[in-house]
Amino acid sequence: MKNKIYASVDEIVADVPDGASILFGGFGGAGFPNNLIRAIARKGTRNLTAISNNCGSGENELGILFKNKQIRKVHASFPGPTANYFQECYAAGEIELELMAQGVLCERLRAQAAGLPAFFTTVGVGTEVARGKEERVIGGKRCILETALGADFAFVKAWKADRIGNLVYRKAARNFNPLMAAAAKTTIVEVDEIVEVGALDPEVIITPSIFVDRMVRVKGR
Amino acid sequence: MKNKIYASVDEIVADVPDGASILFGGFGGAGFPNNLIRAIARKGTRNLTAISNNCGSGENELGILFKNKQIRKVHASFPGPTANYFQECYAAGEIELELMAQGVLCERLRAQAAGLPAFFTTVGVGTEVARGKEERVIGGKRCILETALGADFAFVKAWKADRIGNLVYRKAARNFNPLMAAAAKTTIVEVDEIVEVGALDPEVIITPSIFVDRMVRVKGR
Amino acid sequence: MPKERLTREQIAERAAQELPDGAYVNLGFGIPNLMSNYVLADKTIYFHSENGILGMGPRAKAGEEDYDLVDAMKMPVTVIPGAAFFNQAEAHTMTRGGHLDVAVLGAFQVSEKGDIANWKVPGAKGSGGIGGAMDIAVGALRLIVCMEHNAKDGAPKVVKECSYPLTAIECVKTVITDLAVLDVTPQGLVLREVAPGFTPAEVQECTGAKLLVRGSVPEMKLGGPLG
Amino acid sequence: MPKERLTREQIAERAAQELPDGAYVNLGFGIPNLMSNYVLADKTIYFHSENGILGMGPRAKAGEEDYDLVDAMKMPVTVIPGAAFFNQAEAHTMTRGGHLDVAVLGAFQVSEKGDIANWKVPGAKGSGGIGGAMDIAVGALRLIVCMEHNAKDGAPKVVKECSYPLTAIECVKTVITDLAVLDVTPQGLVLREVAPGFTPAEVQECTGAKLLVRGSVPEMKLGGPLG
Repeated sequence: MKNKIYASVDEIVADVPDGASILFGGFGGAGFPNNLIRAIARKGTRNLTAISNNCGSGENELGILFKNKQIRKVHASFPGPTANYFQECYAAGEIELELMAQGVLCERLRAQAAGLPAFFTTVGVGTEVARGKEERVIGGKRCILETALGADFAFVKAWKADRIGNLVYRKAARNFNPLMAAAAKTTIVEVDEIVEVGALDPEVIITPSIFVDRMVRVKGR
Repeated sequence: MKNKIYASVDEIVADVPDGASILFGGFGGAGFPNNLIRAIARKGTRNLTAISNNCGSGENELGILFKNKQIRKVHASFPGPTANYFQECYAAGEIELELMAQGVLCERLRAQAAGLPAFFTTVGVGTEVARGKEERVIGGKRCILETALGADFAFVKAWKADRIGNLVYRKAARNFNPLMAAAAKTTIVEVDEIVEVGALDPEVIITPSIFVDRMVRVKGR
Repeated sequence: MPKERLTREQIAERAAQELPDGAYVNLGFGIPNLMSNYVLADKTIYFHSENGILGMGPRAKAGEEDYDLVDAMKMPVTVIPGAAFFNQAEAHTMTRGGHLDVAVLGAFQVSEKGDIANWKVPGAKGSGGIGGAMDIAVGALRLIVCMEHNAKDGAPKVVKECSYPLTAIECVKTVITDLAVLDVTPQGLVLREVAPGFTPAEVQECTGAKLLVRGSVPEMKLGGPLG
Repeated sequence: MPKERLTREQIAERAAQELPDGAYVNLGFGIPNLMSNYVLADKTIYFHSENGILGMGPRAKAGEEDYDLVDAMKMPVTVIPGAAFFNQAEAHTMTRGGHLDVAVLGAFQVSEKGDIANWKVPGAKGSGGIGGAMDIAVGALRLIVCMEHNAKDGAPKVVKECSYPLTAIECVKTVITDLAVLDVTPQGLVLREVAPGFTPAEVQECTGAKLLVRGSVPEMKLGGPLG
């Protein structure tokens, strides 16, 4: 059977090409795939499109990739005031940014995962984010049309995986990770612990193995 | 604090009025809120709109409500060849039926739960169910527009609840229940066991208490 | 000895050969449901059920049934190590979203463009029912249809255009019948294999659409557990 | 003695009185985030965080921080018995889908129609950021805004039309400031309460929209834990 387990973070991202789009899990410092991010930083992959709620904090999280000028385009909800490397690139006009509501980001990812090309939402109606978007009234409510958003890769941080790729997360480190795991062509997971098949209760698995392509065990955040 | 726990199934459905719309959890014999259904049968509530994947098997599950002529309109995916009371009513023209793909039923419920008035899907394109629906090409794919579907009440079968209404289900009896719990104005749950608050691990709760309005402990399927 | 078409079991056996090791697979009603008996022991297949199971095992033994653990046909089943339970919307995220490696459905008709009709017989009594077939047909990365090559009255079930109500359009990749293995290609239906003893011409005669024959067409190889 | 406007803590205290026992509540950045300190002991409130927590408790004590358990402001928090974790899409199913009984946000401006502007200062440097505010504002069953009545330069923040970039339209139900409690009604802004010592006329003078005064307007009642 196909082995999904890789020996190192450098190996697991070795084929991520320049120009790739990547979904990055994580929110508010929890659940970021920091080891995978640092591997991409070492590898020096360029012209990346990043989909992530935040844009790093100093060199942490996505910060190092902005510092290294590896990211060209960003879809985010809250880049963040401490994302100084992102803000520098943005101010210099080096980065294309699509800003969207956090729940809209979630739903666009889920729409991609679930094979739904587009949806109408009341969120954003009458605001800047509605500019250029189709608007209509459905059931008496003004709505705008949003489209699915996926990527070539997802970088996911999980707590435990079994050897076939079933995942569980820890507390609020779950956040975007299960959504992104399901919305990419190739899903790459860094995980604290890999257990035997059957060691995870089928009732508590959050990301079933069907969504996971590759895993690597890491130590430390 | 508001008490969500009722003493009997008859009390918990006492205010369900004639003409109400009800979401019924359950699939393939598992996870049907049979005790709540029988309470509605005893109460004799009429002109109901039922949203359910199946339409009963003999007198079981929704069957008794069709036998009693309590249901006027149905939104279903697979009424089923053993749903003889439904089929009799349907043949007699006593029931209005909207048939849809199972995954579309799921998504329409979820859209209601998530406050998304409508979505585009590739499912049903070129088939009978596309009739009269808006069609367009998105990202090179032909899609049709489907709208959110909710109801006044959801009748849900869970395995364990804590006293504030966090729910877990058992194996494949989960099915539509979590979707329906989140898509109704008033969610009524029959449950095998009610445990103290804190007895359920926050990591394994499937339906958080915010979606649950009323619960009753039942014995037997 | 008159040539014999494959049995339903043999169609299932041949179809099971199409499942790659480690694949995530949904099997529909009818012949597809027999396939799990023919998966060779050196393969692990993760069977998906649209009611919220990944990693279904065999049917439950008599006396060991758990009626909270049923498949999409209401039959009590088991799970294998590594299984997961989830809600029905997530089950269809897997079908519709392009996550199933293979789905296998039965059908009344398949057209040369890969349209499938499998949910409703024209003029049949009753409400009919769609179930998960539309979602599965549209979303599976590879959709295989298993069916008899001809209806009981002899009418071809592989046709130029479906006359039965459609389940989904342009989605079938391969058709496995009691006479042939056919691949749907942009050029049309390619005859990949024939049932033992049958010729391409004989298969064409039983088919309602033009079959493309590229070189010599091998016979299906059978002889698995029940062969 | 000169009349004093409410402190930020006192605005939070007054706002906490609006939370009914058993309510599911999201508190935004700024003044709203102070409210949990003022919930009376006889009430249970289930605090929601858009990163996937229901049943948040107080901030974690020093030395007991768990950086996998943070709130939407990145601060380590705790959970109360009955808490649940879920993914971010489900967290926003709760916000957008009309499941939160109350949400409380800070704002730069609120209009008399209930429009809210709270995510971007016109002309500010940097990318700005939306976060969860748009989803929460649109979806909460009852949206309360807590803010100072006037900006630092004295400009009214309760206005006829927002001049700041909007977060959402026609969604604010109540505004609680250091001068007043206002309800957004189809007829316009109703002055429900004034800060102790202030008159309706004085509040009107500090407000950029017409306030409706129905009978005598009581003073806010304060004096909670920090009162």
